[in-house]
Amino acid sequence: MADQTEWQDELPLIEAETVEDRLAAEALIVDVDGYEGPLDLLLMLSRRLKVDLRKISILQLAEQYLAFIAHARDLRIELAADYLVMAAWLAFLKSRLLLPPDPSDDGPSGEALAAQLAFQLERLQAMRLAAAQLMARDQKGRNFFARGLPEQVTRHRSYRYSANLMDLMQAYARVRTRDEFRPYAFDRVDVYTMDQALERLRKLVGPLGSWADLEGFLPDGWRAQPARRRSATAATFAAALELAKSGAIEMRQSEIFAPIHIRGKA
Amino acid sequence: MTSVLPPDEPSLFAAPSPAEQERMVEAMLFASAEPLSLRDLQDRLPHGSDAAEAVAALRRHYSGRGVELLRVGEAYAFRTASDLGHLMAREMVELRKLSRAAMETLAIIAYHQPVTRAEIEQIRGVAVSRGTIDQLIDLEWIRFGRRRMTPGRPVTYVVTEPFLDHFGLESARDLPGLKELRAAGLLESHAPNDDTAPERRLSADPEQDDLFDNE
Amino acid sequence: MTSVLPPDEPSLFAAPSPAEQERMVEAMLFASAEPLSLRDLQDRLPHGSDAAEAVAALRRHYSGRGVELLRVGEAYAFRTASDLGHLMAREMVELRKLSRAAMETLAIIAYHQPVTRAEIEQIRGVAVSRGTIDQLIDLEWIRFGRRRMTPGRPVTYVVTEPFLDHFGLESARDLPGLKELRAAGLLESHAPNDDTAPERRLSADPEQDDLFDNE
Repeated sequence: MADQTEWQDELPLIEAETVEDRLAAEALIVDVDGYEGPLDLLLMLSRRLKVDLRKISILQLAEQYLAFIAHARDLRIELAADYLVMAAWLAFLKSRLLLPPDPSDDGPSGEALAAQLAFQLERLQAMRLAAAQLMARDQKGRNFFARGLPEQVTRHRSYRYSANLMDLMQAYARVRTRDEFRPYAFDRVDVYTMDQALERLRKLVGPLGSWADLEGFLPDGWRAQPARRRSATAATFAAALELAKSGAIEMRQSEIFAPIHIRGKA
Repeated sequence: MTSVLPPDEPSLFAAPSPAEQERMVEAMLFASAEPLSLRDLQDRLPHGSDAAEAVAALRRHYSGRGVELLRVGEAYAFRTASDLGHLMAREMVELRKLSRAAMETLAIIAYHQPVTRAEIEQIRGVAVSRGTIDQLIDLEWIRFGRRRMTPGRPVTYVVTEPFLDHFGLESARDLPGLKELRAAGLLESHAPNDDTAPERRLSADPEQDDLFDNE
Repeated sequence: MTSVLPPDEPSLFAAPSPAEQERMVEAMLFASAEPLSLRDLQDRLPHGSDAAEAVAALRRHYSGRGVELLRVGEAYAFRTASDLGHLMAREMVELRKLSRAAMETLAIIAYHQPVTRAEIEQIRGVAVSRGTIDQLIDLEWIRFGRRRMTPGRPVTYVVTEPFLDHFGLESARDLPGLKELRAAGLLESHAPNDDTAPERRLSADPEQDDLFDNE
């Protein structure tokens, strides 16, 4: 009971008598938004207890917090969820602290939880103090100054370009082949097609009458190299057969492996 | 890919005299508004010079003068003596006023570094707004440290050389009250002798456990 | 704010000691973004001080050091000692890759010189920016050749001696033609007909066709 009156004394505004006091009380309570969360509020409340944070009664603090929250709700002030979570947790902590420990419960003791909360408050307090000390230090641009007229270190930056001949040639090749681009196809370099041979033979055979060696009809540039020669020979032979079939030419061969002769039919 | 050719081609000649090296370091530090590291200095000194020795001599020479040679992390910078600040009213810059949240966040990072955002929130008891961290990064007072080797690999924050420079600190070890806070166990995550503590430190990563070990 | 009170703090009665005045002037000149006149200094010094005397003492103190107190018109400023100016310059050589546009433009000039900008654009199929040409001129890899004797008398570009040096060529004629490039596997695709002249000159002006004859 003594405790009760004591903490109510700590919050005299809640017990306000006059209208002005009442308004002031509401102003304070409404200022719950001014606190940076429940821990901040708890720290403020703990300061009102005017005791060393290390010796603080968490039970007493929990009661203050709960009273604060209850009062805020009476005034129908919207409280953020975390304030209510803290209230619920503190109510739980309070019951742990008040009831004898349950030997079957292996969770942390109420004392340990209270100690951790006290530690958190003390740590937050310490960080606030540290922030204040930091800001109270001499600061550059306020208490001490850097050279106002720094001399620029001139950087003579020379670029060496790493282009080499290969880059140059590749660039050129890229430019020159840009419009030659086509989808990939198997390139048959040394192949003389039957269509090519047909076209050539038609032109060359014509209406002339004398027999001529088929080899003589191989195109220029397709005689020397064996692969090319093979392809051109096969194509020209096939073309000759085709022309013979259509009756445009005649063909003859004296014996196996002997040269093949053709002549145009009139 | 940048190769810095020292202005004085490293020569076969002897290094300049200590007095001459001191002059050179003095010129370089005086010319720069930013702290220069020993390495920066060494790179620009003639071959065979000893930047550290020149700096030490210079610090002695300037001690007690209107301009002093301060150590800032691994670097050095000339700064006006702080007792003369009142004469520099014209040079004063408007310091951006930090919100309480930003000040506390900065202090928590400085004293607990490397520290994750979750740890900052745990200490402050409220969420850290994006803007707060952004503002401190923007001021170049904090930067990202190594990722914590815990699930999610959260990023950590550490303070920077410009932070040390701004607050006239030689290193993060010189933060006011650091020793006392540590002795009181207030840089830990749990109360001393607390049986609820699964681990003693905020950090679950033993490599990162040491304060201020990175840079 | 730490206020280290020097033994002789300016009081209402006495001016600071000469040494203290020197410190003050030293700090002010150091921090100021512009040279300060004696008058500026005098205005900012405590009552009863003598700026001229402090400046004179300071100039003596800095004489022969890495930084000197120079008189600039009617004002004073710290400057790097003139013999140490070389420390304020850093030679950096940075290796860079030429942009694709620049490389292609250069290649076209090398293969087709003398060539006009319009011709380069015709070959590349895209516009050639002024900057690309400027960069190549800047690198001294190309230069202006003779004007083409066609309407508008457009300038032509040719490659230079430094270009040949850099690419290790005796002359631009040594550049391999398309056929050779193809044979060397440098071309990604084959031309439909092998007979297109690789080194076909674009030049419409036979006089100018000769490489390197101009100048």
